[in-house]
Amino acid sequence: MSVEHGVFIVLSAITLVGAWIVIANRNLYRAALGMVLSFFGVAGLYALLNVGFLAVVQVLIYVGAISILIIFAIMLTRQVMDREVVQRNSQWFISLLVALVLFGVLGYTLAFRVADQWAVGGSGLPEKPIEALGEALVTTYALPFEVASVLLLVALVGAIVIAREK
Amino acid sequence: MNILDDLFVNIGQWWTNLLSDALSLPDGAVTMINGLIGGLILALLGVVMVLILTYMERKVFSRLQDRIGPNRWGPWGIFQAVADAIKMLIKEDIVPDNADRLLFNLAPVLMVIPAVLLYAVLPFGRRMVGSDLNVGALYVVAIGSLTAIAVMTAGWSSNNKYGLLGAFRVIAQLVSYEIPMVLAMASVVLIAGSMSLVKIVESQPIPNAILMPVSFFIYMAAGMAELGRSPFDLLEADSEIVAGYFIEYSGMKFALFFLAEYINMFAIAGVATTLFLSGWNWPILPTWLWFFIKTFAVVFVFIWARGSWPRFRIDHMLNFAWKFLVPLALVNLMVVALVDKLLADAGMWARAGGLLVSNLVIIAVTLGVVAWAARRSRNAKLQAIAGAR
Amino acid sequence: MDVPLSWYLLVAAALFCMGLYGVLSRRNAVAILMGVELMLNAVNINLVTFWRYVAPEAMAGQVFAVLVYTVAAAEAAVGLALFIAIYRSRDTVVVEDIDLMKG
Amino acid sequence: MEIRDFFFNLTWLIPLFPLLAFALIVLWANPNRKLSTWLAWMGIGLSWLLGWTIFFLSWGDIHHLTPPEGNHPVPLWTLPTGSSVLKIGFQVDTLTALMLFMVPFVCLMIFIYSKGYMGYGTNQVDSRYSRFFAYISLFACGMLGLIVSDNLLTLFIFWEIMGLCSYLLIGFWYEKSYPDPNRITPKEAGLKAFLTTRVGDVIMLLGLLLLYSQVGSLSFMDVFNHETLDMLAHKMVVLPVFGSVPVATLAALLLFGGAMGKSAQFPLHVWLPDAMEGPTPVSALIHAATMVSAGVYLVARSFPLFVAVHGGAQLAVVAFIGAFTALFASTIAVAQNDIKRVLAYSTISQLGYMIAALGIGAYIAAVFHLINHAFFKALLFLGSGSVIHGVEHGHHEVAHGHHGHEEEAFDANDMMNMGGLLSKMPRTAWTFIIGGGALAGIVPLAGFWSKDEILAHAWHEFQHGHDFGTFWPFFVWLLLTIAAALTAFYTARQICLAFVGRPRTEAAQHAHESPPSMTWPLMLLAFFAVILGLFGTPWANQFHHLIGEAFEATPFDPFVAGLSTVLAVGGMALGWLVYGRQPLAAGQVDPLKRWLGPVHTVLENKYYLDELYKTIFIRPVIWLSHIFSKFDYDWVINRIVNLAGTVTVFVSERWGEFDLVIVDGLVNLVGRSGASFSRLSGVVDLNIVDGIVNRIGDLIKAGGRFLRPLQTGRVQNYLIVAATTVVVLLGWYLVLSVL
Repeated sequence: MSVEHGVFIVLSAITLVGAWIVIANRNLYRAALGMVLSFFGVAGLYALLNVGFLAVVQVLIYVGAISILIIFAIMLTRQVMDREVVQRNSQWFISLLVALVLFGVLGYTLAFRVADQWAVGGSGLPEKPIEALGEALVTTYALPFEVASVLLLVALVGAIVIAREK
Repeated sequence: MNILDDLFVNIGQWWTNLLSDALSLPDGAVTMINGLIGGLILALLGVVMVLILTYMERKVFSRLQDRIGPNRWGPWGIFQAVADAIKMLIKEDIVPDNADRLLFNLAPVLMVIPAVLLYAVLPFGRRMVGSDLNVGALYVVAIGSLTAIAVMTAGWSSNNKYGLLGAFRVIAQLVSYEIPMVLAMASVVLIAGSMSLVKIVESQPIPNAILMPVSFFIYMAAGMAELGRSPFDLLEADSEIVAGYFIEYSGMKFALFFLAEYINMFAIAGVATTLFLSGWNWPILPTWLWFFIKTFAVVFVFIWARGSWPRFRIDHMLNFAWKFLVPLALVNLMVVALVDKLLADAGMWARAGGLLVSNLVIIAVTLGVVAWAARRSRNAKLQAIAGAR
Repeated sequence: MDVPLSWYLLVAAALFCMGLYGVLSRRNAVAILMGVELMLNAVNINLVTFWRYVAPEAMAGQVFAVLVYTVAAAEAAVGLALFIAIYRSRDTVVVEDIDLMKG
Repeated sequence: MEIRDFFFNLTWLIPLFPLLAFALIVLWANPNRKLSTWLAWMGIGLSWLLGWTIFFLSWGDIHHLTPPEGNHPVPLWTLPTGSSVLKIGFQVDTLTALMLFMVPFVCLMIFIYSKGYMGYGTNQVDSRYSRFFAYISLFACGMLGLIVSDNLLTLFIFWEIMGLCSYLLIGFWYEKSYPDPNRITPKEAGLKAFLTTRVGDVIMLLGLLLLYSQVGSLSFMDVFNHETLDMLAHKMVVLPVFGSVPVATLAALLLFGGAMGKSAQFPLHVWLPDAMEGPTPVSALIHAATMVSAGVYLVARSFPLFVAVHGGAQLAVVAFIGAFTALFASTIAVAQNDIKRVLAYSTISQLGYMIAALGIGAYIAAVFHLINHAFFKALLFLGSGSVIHGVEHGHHEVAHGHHGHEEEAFDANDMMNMGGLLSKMPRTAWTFIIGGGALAGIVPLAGFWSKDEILAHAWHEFQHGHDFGTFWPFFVWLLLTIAAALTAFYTARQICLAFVGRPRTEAAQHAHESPPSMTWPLMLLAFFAVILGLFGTPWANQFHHLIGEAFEATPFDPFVAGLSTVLAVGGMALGWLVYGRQPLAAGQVDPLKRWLGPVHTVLENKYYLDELYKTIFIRPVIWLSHIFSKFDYDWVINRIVNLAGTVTVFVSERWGEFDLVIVDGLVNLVGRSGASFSRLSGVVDLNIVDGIVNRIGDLIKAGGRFLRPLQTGRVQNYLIVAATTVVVLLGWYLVLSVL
């Protein structure tokens, strides 16, 4: 039980509590803030895995951009966020069952069967992680990279077209 | 000089030795204690800076407006800030009806946190940095973007029309100006070949502001906007949306917003110093002294701008971001990348010259385009008037 | 590295299931979008963790995490646009009320 | 050799130019007609220059491209797909080079032609002029990409691009509709073409999947080399009905399915004639010269796969389908009046020639015919387009002359509305006649040499056939020879109907020669239609030299050549005798109708295949009920009643008044019995036949009502079903399997 264990537990607790707020809170704005919290937890997990770059990018993109967008959406569609409104639909109980069973299956498999046998690669990190990532993005994964950029462009144009006042 | 230069470093070293040798604590504990103390110091530094900056702002501002400014409390009124603080503290703390209490109380704190977090990566001097992240520049941007959420929360939770309007303006402004800011920083990162602020500082004996005035200008403009200070103070435009998102706040919570603004101001100025004014990396004086001198110079420019410019109209603000700064920043980034590649192995001075020349060209072209556009719109207006006649 | 791999995977699985529950059980489209984001985060945790524990020298994990970021960003943008458009036309974003396809 | 490699490495640019033109026109230039035209021309023109450069370079020293060096690969990038890696790239080999000689040039000609045809600069310019050029540019990109791609995957992708363009262009005038409901509108025609070819494409995709699963790669170099082919030939797969067949056979047949769809072979040919609803340049570009030959190209490209298994079923199937299609289509073409439909059917039949030739291993002859046919068929189509254009303009003039004539339905495609155009539009007429001669196989025009080479090869194989048996070659030879005679006949018929004699309508009377932008391509194509054959004469066979030293050349066979010449000339002479000697007057019926009688009707209705498909696939129930009602009313009841009536009349005439009683009694009896009988059968019809039909309908309705609640229209309900399924499967796979 080292410091790392403690840190991990704290971070994952933050993540899951945030997620819980997202799915359980009636007040959508609070749900969004819970999502931000959860994103921070995930960023912390990345940092713990010494992927500092991804941690920062996580904060930048998810907290800085996506959460803002979602909060914007909440604001612009206000009337559904009065506090009395029931936020659960009729099938919430089945959904709960499904989610729990899924977690049961995954948890069983991961905890008791295969997971730790997979950890074969040593801890040989590349000495220049960001450079390595950049290299990979423009050499081996050039095609997916380009496709992603095109996807972003298309999403941009599409969003503008959809949201524009007719 | 070296003594002075390494003053704080040596103190820190002595302290660490004290902990580990004299008290013989385990390393983990030492790092933890040092981290806590460092954080504390940085936070306190922020607060102290606020005191200094408020005083400085009042003074400079009044000078710009041909007044004397604070002069009652203490010699040259230097305790004015303390007086302000006390006034804030003893004010009544109001929470409006059916406001979202939790978030209403949370918002000011959320506001301060990112501001203080920025100090963690600022290199105050040689070997004087909270933590030298290898993604420092990105970290600055990421943390900077957190402010938006805090502001949104404040505006929303106080359940006030003006509050919400202010929040919307904040989002629009911050999100819009983040982009040119990042692009300007990107050009610096490109030149330095690293995102670590320390490496960036070490890599610029010549300040980038001289090599890349365009980037510097863009960064300063975007920085002012991010700070939400005039001329970009539409967020709290008293005359339009009475104080915007913190309209309902009073007392200590208001003080926190106040605090956050000035901490941010110093942090942004510090980043500007680090990225464009070659940070502490100048000879003779102690490095940390250089840092503070330059930073205060930048702060002075901020105050100066506030004192001299009227507020933008919101559509002008957005157009300025999207139709002027973003394209300019993009062009600038491309040109810088191109020059950097072309003159990669042509020696430092050649690169510097190439960058400078290319930037000047950019400036010239930009001015030409702007002038042309202005003339066109003016002619259009005139013709419209003539048609109306 | 002395936290076992399975812990991360368990956290990711929990996050994923919570997101799934959110997607399935929330009435508001925005909340559903939030659930989707949670699921994407869970996936990312898996990618990065496997990268770290199984193949640290191959960059695949990080690369695909980055790609997931782009997808998430695009999704959020388009989602926002859709919500605004729907809200403009139907004055609600409660998915139960948006059932034009009802047979 | 650097210069050659330099150009060869630029191959990937060839499809790129038209694609750029497409993008620019669609995104930017479409408001400006002139600019769009020039963009499209520049795109295809650059491709043409590069294509011909490559062609002549590779002709220059062929040995660079012939084995062992093989083709000249131009790899672009590799796509990591799971465990295997997909290599995407282009290549130049002899076949590609040859296609590069044909495709870009024909495309260029047609692009130039289109300017005039779409009425540029006139008052009747098409409202979607720029879009048209964008579409054909995209199409050119598809075709060029298809012929330069070095693997079946990109080939398939470009193949589908062409399918899309075909759909878009057939339905280009989607708003058009005709007075009589039976005639197919462009919109329907486009859909029909798309869906019909889709059938073939799915089969082809199956073939690709099979190959990929067996070989793990789709690039030609990996699939079509000897050891892979041996492996495929000896590996067996077990099919439900046919038992175990070699993978090679199965894959070849599946690929051939795609080819059948694309180049309109017998069961899937129905879309091509209706595709003539599109603008004529499209018909020339897509449905005559290039796209339809893609199927043949595919078979030729994967020919090693077809011959991998000796005496396998695949070649027999190919040969049969091809030969049958050739004969079948040429018979239909005899009885068509729409000038473009005649050409459409002749296209089908010529494609049948090529397929059949491949089916008996006449590789060189097939490719040779492919090239020749592309040229003279494009020529013919453009000529017909020019004719239609002229006649339409004539019609417009007439309509303008005395008003109120616009609303009368006038079909500018109908050859019965033409005649005597030889004097009106001489350039078009003469080039058309040249093209017709080439099609009919008149010495020494292009068509003769290639067709004769196919026939000669078939005959050769028949006499001492080693690896293709003797039956199929003879079969092919017989059918193709008959088809050749028919071809000559209907070509002559067409020429005579269109150009000879006196104009049969005022429109034809007022027809004018088309603008030079339309006639120049005609002349250029005519030039090639004349000389191209001389490169493939049995004595100095440049094509053989170019395509494959691997295949042995076909020896010249005087018997076959003589026979086919005689048939060609004879056919044309017959056509001249029927239609040319005394030309048809206005409103006079086609003499063939008189002689062939019902056969002609059958031919005219294309063996009722469309109707057959419609009835089989679309509305069998209605068909059945029709049959029932016919049975009830026309065949039995009315017959009886009429019989009774006649008998009655006869009897009553015979006998005088004085035994009216009996007669009346008889009459009434018979009448009543007939009436009651019919009433009875009416009841039967109402309750049983209609009953069945209605029950079926009710059943379907009830099923719909039963299933309807499932469609709540709420996303989350669907989603939860999906999630539950996934969870169950996961649980099964992860937990139960190991418990």
